Parts: sequence; structure tokens; C-alpha cells
Amino acid sequence: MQVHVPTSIDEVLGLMGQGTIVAGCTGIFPHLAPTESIISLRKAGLSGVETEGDTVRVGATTTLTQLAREVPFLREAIASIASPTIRNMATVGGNLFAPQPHGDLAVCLLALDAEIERNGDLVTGVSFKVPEQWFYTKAMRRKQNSASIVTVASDGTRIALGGVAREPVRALAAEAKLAEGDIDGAAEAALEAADPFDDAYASAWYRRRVLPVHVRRALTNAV
Amino acid sequence: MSAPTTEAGGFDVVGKPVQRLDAMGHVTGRTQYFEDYNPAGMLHLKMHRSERHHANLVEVDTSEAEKVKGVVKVLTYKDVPKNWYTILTLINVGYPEEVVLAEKKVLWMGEPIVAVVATSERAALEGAAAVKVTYEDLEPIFDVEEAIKPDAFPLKPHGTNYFEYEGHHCRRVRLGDVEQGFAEADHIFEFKYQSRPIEQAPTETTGCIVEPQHNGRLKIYSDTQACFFTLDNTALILDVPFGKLQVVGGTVGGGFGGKVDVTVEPISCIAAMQTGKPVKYVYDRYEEMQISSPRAAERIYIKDGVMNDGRIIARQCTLYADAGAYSRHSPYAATKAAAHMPGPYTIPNVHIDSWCVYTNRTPSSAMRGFGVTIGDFALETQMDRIARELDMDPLALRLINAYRDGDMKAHHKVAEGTALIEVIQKAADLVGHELPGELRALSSREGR
Amino acid sequence: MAILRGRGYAAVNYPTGMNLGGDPTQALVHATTTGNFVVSLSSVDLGQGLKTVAAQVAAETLGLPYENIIVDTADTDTGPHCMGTFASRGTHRVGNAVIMAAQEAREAMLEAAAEELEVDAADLETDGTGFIKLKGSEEKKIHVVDLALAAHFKLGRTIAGRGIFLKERSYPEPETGKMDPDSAQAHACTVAEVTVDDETGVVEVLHMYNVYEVGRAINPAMARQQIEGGAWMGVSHALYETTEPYYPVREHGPRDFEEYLMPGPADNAQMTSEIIEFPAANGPYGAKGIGEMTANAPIPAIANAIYDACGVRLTEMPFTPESILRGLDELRARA
Amino acid sequence: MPSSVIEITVNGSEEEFIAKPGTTLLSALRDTLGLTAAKRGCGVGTCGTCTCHVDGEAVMSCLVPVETINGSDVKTLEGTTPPEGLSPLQQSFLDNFATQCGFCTPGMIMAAEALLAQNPSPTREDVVTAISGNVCRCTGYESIIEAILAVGK
Repeated sequence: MQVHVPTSIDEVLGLMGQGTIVAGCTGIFPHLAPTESIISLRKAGLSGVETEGDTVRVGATTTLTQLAREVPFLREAIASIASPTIRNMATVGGNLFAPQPHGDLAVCLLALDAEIERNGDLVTGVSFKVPEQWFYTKAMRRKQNSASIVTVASDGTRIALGGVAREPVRALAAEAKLAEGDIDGAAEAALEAADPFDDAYASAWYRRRVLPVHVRRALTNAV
Repeated sequence: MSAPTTEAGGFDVVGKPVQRLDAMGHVTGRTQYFEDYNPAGMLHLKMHRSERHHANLVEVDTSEAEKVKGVVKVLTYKDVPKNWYTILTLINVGYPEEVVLAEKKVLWMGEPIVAVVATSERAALEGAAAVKVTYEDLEPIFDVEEAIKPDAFPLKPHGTNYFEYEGHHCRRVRLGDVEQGFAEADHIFEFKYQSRPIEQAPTETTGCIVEPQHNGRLKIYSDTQACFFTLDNTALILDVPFGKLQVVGGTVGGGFGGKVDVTVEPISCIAAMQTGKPVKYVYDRYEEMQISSPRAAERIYIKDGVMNDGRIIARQCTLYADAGAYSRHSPYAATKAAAHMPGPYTIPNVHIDSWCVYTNRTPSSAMRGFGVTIGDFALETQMDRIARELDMDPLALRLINAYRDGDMKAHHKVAEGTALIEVIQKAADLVGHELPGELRALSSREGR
Repeated sequence: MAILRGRGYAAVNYPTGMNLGGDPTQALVHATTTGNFVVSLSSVDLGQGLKTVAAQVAAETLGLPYENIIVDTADTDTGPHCMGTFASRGTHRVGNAVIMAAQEAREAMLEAAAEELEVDAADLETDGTGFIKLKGSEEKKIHVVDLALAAHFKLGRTIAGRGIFLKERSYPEPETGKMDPDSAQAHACTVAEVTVDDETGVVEVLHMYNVYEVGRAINPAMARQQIEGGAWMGVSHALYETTEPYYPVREHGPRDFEEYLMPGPADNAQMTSEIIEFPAANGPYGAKGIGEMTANAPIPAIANAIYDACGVRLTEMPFTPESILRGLDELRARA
Repeated sequence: MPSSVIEITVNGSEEEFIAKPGTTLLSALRDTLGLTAAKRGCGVGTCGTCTCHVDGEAVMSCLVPVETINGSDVKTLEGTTPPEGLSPLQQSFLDNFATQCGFCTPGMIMAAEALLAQNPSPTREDVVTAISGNVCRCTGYESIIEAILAVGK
């Protein structure tokens, strides 16, 4: 194996294909086969948060801790992801690739209709507008540091779900109900977007059964 | 949180909250655990494991593993002097029915087949991954009551899927006449309870470092919970005199029963003997979770005959401990479970059948509360159900039936030093649960 | 949506030791010329505090300060045999072996002191600070360091002792199960207070009341560690843990501490703990073993509290939100 | 498969060593530098026994390829222990009987040190969050929470 630590985007692009891209090393790195090489983005200069008006631009290797510091409305969501020690390492870009039931920030970015910046195959950052309203809830097996059973993120218009399908999904039918002001209807309609799975945390049955509960709670800001 | 209070004992050191001897080492990180030892030239051992629950081994091809750079030794069952063992032979329980490395078949997913020894952990992992095994799948058995059916596929050399206790298919406890008790009872309550396997999950995983000594002996640094137990079993497997081995342990990063099997030391010793170098074999977290033996899943049926006033006059318990593929400590656990029944209650008619059953899952073994934890779950849930059915105070039901000094236990031992009544009375005080005067006046020291 | 509240009880006993297998442990105690006493064992400390217990028991028996005791353990070349650390046997077996060894060492110490002080050994006592003195006298005394030096260089005496605990092995009678499987029984009663979220099945344990009868708490602070760490494990067993979440189906077995569910520090229940002491006749200073039993009573106490809260009877561990919600759904369907 | 020369500052001392590709910070500390306070409990970032500070932030050292932190400042439990006596946090762990088997203790203390450096008067909630990535199987956490809170006051 080899460990590449490129110090510029150009250098990263030149190395593409010669190993697995890693940033925070919290997700993929510990499970790589013993022979696999890696390309670390840690020193590629992709970190940072810029705010211009209501638009936020986040570099791909910005850590979750940094993002929470700079963008207050996302703090609750970020606090629901892993532990502070992991959040000090895990990156915004990496979270986009975290397999469900992980990737709660990706669920938020979907609800925010965030734009992904790329340079070739490399994700270099994301940008989104700070929403006027923000709803977020994550049901998990323990109060902190646990994967998602159901994650719900919404700006009051778009509704994105985590934990209930192999990818973060938009709940379009639920959004239509929400537009009519029908929160209970939205909660039930969220099921149309769900294609849940069994894992060590919960069964598909349970995720489906409690999805409407958590959508309703998220949209009514109930605990 | 309130600290526990104790009565004064009149001692100088006993009964005092003196500082732990090991705490200074713990808070400074200077406590030495086995893995903190790092001898020069140490080799690393990793295992190629069964990917099937139950299968015949058609072919085991180690040729690719041997070609991996850094691999210095590939070990199969042919390298193990006494490949068949069982750890409780040390106390004359059971017979050799487990293999160090699989020979002709595998009985559980994760069963070790080939050990790969290399100059680095990475090379050992690569080598272990390069072993190719061809399987012929057999139907696995995962349910204890399916496993003991007469037509079930026999997993064990003795031809049944249960441990035999001196001619019986289970450990029996008999007191009085349970059928007579049921006939006389005002109520019969019969319920079923089930648990799933539970991992000891110590923060330090199971492992050892074996270092050959200049005098031909092997020094085993291990996080075993039982140094001599490990030494004796390892010597039997290696077929060497006990005196050839030395086990060094000490402070262990949590055990909870998870470190009383002898799974890492024997093969590490063989690797050290064959290479003449120190060898480290330590479970990764996945192995600790899924390969090291858990607390057995148990299925328990309890049938009670109860009088209108709450006296339990007959209790029949049937317990099935899911031992998984091999015995390890489970035959002992089933006996301990039988002795624990029918709980801390004095019941004149008792009938206990406690089975140790083999299935195609990770062998289970010891864990904190060995043979008792799941039984207590069943017993004390049963007590709550009876109290609810009879519309009785749940503590009153327990106090009426609580064993006292001088009572005969189901396993024919006279009870002494009992204190169930007193802990219940104290707990009632703590939560403001009022007890009637006659129950408040009960004492474990006074016969019924 | 409702948060339902309930309380549940459980009372248990637990055996100390494993004399269905023969259950011996030895200890050796000897003085060095530093005045320190070394307790030699091959027993393993799993974190429960066995070394500390051995030192406390040795200090008490010798009549010397705790600081004078060195515990040297878990080397099969230097320590005498021990069956191992399991079956709640450590404090009981090791404690008894250390007391026996320390008593013999104490006798040797007093005899050496008697020779040095030119008095009768029966008239000597220890004061707990390191001096051996003539009863009723302030002048006639010798410090253990001086005594250890004198014993070695002048008197030609060893100050040492040997101890063993062995309870005769019991063989169960095959037909009736007649047996003597243990040395003592410790006792506990746990009260659990929980809430149940009736829409999600999520249980929160609010408060655990733990009452333990342990014979003697050799070290009350360490006894509390066992009781409250064990209560946490009981909560964990009750609500979270298994290596096979879909048992008996083998799929989705957890691989690490993220997938293997246990409560984190945010999930802690409040704890109230009480210890009762009824010294056991055969225990070291009356102690029984409590290492294992502390996770047991919390499980049924929580099951019973959940029933009290919401009417769902849990018969399969662990009590997952799914199993509770399925129970609630069934109750609603029946109503 | 070229090895790399790594230069990092560990507990204030400049260290230079050769690392094979993919060597983790945890392995470098334990196997190369002989600093064994940090423990390997899981190797996949789920237990926190290997917690150290890199450039002032608590991280899981088992997840850090050492090549990626060349030039960084690393602190381990060895570096927080004063030459004589104990740090206030270490003393508090002692006083509150917050250790049992001790295997999680170094990681717990390093996670707590990182919290206290940023927030000298943490609430219980802050403390609980700070150690939420650190597994203790013995204590039930309460004594650890108490030990950290006692220093914060």
C-alpha cells in the first residue's frame, strides 16, 4: 500500500485512481484491505467555511466540529453525529459518502438543496443557503453517538430522510402534504419515500413503523 | 447518587474505602497490560476462519498465503500436537470435542482453520485473506429445541446435540413431587422466556504474546482471567510438560468471563516454537464481538403451582442453554443454572431439567452471572406475573416465599446466611413502598 | 403521544465460588528487610480490585499499615496456584488464603519480636502503625523495619506464612441433583423506575435503587463500583445488548462498539445504593462475592417496570423499542 | 512501498522516525516511540481508548495515518502527567474511584482534558458529550462524570 498526502487540488487530481480518497479517515480507512493505498485530502487545502449574505460555502475537508462552530443552525444535527472526538476528524465531504444509516449531514444538505462543487471526480465543497426555518430530529438507540433509526431534516418546504433507505431521500409526497399545512398527512406520506433495511440497530419494520412519528415530531418541533 | 453505607466492623483497614493499589498506574497510563510489552523481532499471527455455519472442508489451499511477502509460517491442524481438546477436562467435565484448527469440517462461522504468521500485522492479515477454502455446505441448526429432536443431524462425536450428565440428557434437580403439587395448587402459571447471546465486550480484546526463553521454556504474556487454567490447557494441547510453560498476567482490561477460554495461547505457542521468535496473537474488535464466546442464549420454561394466598407449592423449570458448536464452559453453566433454580424461594416440590445444547453458532461460554443471569430474568419476571395475576403486592409475594436459614433448598442443601427478606425490606424503605406489619416483622433468621 | 411511567422490582441471590469443580487458591506472605510484606499470588485482577482486597486483608491480619503491603501476582513461576478469577470467587478464596498466610506470618513476626524484645510472644500486639509492642507498655516496642532486619541478620528467622483455601469438591447426585455447589449466597433487591414512550417504544431508565447484602464490604468504595457498574450493565443487558439481534437468524451481528449497543454516558440512570452486611461464617472477614451478581436483578426489575408503565410483558431479552412497540400495538388492537 | 520519515512533536519533544505506509498514530506512539498509555481497544474508532490530542484537538489515534500529520503537535497521557504527582484530573479520577480495569482511563482523561482546555467550567451535559465516544465497560460512567465535573468546579 501507499499513503499519498497531496498538498494541492492539482496534485490530488493527478493521483486519482492510485488509491482510495480519504479525508477524516473515520469511515472508510479503518476497513480498507491491508494492501489498499489511500490518497489523503488532509493537506489539500480544501478546508474552510465562507459566508456571504445567506449563502454558506463549505470546503470538503472542513471537519464537522469546524462546521458546527461556524454555522449555528446545523449544530443540533452535527451534535447527533458520532462523538466530539470523531467530529474533530470527520469531514463534510466524507459525510456525503457515509453509507446509511450514517450520513446525517448529507440528509441535512439534501433538505437544504445544497450544491455540490466538483473538480472532475473530486468533491471540493458544498454550498447552501441558510434557511428561514429549520427542523431536525434523529432517532437513535442511545441519546448520543449512535447511528440513525430515522433522521428527518426540513427547511419547512423540503423534507429529507435518513435511516430509512440505502441513500438519504427526499420525501416528495410528504412535502406536498406539508405545503397544504397537513403535518399529520405529511408524516404518513413520508412512508412513500422509505425503503428501509434491517441492521444491528433496528429492523426495517421498526424504521417504517416509527417514521411517521418522527416526521411529525420533527415538523412540530416536538421532542 | 448516594454512596453505600456500611455498618462499622471495628477494623483498621477492612471496611475502609482505601485507595485502589492499581489506580496510580491507571490514571498515569503506566499500568502494564500484556500488549504493552513489545519484544524485538515479534511476529504476528492472524487466523483464516470459516465463512460457513456448517460445512465439510473439501480443500484448504494455503499456497497463495505462503507467497505473501512477510509471511513466515502457515499452520494447519497438522501442526497441532493434540488438536482435540476441551477446557473442562481439567476438572473432569466432558471429553475432547473441540479442535484448535478445523480438520474435516467446520461447525460455526468463524471457526479457525489456518493460522498465518508474518513479520507484520498487515502481512499476516494479507496472508490469512489469501487462504482458499472449498466448502461442501451442510444444513445448519440454530434452534435448541430443533437440535435435540431425535432426527436432528448429530453435530458431536457422541452422537447427540446435548451434553450428557452421568447418563441423563440434562442436569436434573428433584425435590418432592411436582405433579402432586400442581394437582393441589389453586392456580397454574406457565410461561416461556428467551434471551440472545451477549458479548462480554471488555475494552481490551483477548490476546497473548508468547516469547521463547533461552532455556527452552515458553513465556506467555496473556490477558487470561486464570493463569494456571490457561497454562494447564495449553500444555495439554502442545503435549509438553506443564513445567515448560510460564504464564504472566496481572491487570486485565476487563474480563467479565470473556477471558477464561483458552483460544489464543496454544496456537501462539506452536508458532513461537516453530519460528523461535516472539509471536503476538490478539483479537481485533470484530473477533472479540463475533468470534470470542458470548454468554449463551437461553430458553426457559417455568410452570408454577400457586395457592390463593401466594404460596408457591410446585415449580417446574426446563432450561436450554445454547452452547453453540462446542462445550467450553457451558456444561458447567447448565449445572450451575440447575442449582440456582427455583430461585431464592422455598418451594416444597421442584423439578428442574437444565440442558446444554449444541448448535451451529459461535461457542458460548462464561460471562458475569454465569448460568444465573438469564434464570433470574425468568424467575423474577415470573414472580411479577404471578403477583399481578393474584392481585398481590409483588414484594409481598416474594417475602411470603423467600427462603430463610434452615430451609431445604431444591438441591438438598440447608440454607444458611440468607438475607433475601432483609434486602427486600430495605428496598421497600428506599422507595417508600409500604409493607404490612407481619411482612415488616419477617426475618431470615426465624424459621417458617 | 404519552410518556408512561412505571416501577418494577426484582430480588435475587447469587452463589460464591464453584466447588463443583474443586476450587483452591493459595497465597504466600513474606517480609522483606524493608519491612514491607509481599503477598504472592497467581490471581488476576480484572479491574474489580482483587489486588486491593488482598492488600487490605493482609494488612488487617498482620496488624500493619496498608502501605506496607506489596501484592505480587499473576506469574505462574513466582505465585502459587489459583484456579482463576471467575465465579465471584476472588475475594472469598484469595481473601481466605491471604488471611491464613498472613496469620502464619504474623505469628512468625511476633515470635521474632518476642525474642528481640525478650518478652513472651503472647503478650505482644500490633498497633496498626508499624510497631509491635508489649501490651500496656509504651517503651517495649519495635518497628517492623527494625524487626525485619534483626530477624534476617541477627536472629536467623524468617517472617513468612502459607495459606490455602480449598473447599472439598461436590459431585452432583445424578438422579436428584443433590449437591453443594457454593460457599455462600449474597443477596440483592433492585427497584427500577422507567418511562416508556408509547409511540416509539423507547424506554428510559430514570432511577435504579440497589440494595445488596454482601457479607462484608472489604472496601465499600470498590463495592459501590461493582454495584453501580453492574447496575449499568444490567440496564445494558435489559435494553440493548446482543451479538445476534435477529436470533436465531445469524444476520447483522455487530462488529464494533458502534453496532454493539450499550448505553452511553448520556443514558445514565440515577443510582441509589445501599449495602447490608451479614458476615458469612466462611468468608474473609465475612465477605461474600458480589462481582458477578450485580447485573442480574436490574434486568427483571426493568422488565417489570416496563409492564407497570405500559402493560407490555417482555419475555425475550433485550427489550428493544421494537419489542415494546409491537406489544403496545397488540394491546391497542385488542382494546 | 516506500516508508516515510515522520517528524512530529510528541509531548513537547521533537521525534523523527521511519514509518511503514499506513502506520497509524496509535501504532507509532506505542510500537515506535514506546508511549503505551494510549490503548488499542477496537482499531476502528468506536471505543476511544486511543484518544490523543493532535494540534490541540482530541482524536482517535487509531484512525490517523501518521503520514497525514507530519509536522503536527501530539499530546498523550504521558505528556499531561506532571514530573511529580498528578494532574488535577488524574487526582480527581483517583479520588472519585473512577477507574476499575483502567483500560479506558487514558482515553477518558485525554477526552476530558480536551474539554477542560476549551471549557474550564463544563456542565454535566458538556462532560457527558465530551466522553460520548469513549467506552467504559466497568464503571457505568457515573464516577467518571463526577471526577471530571469535580475538576471543572
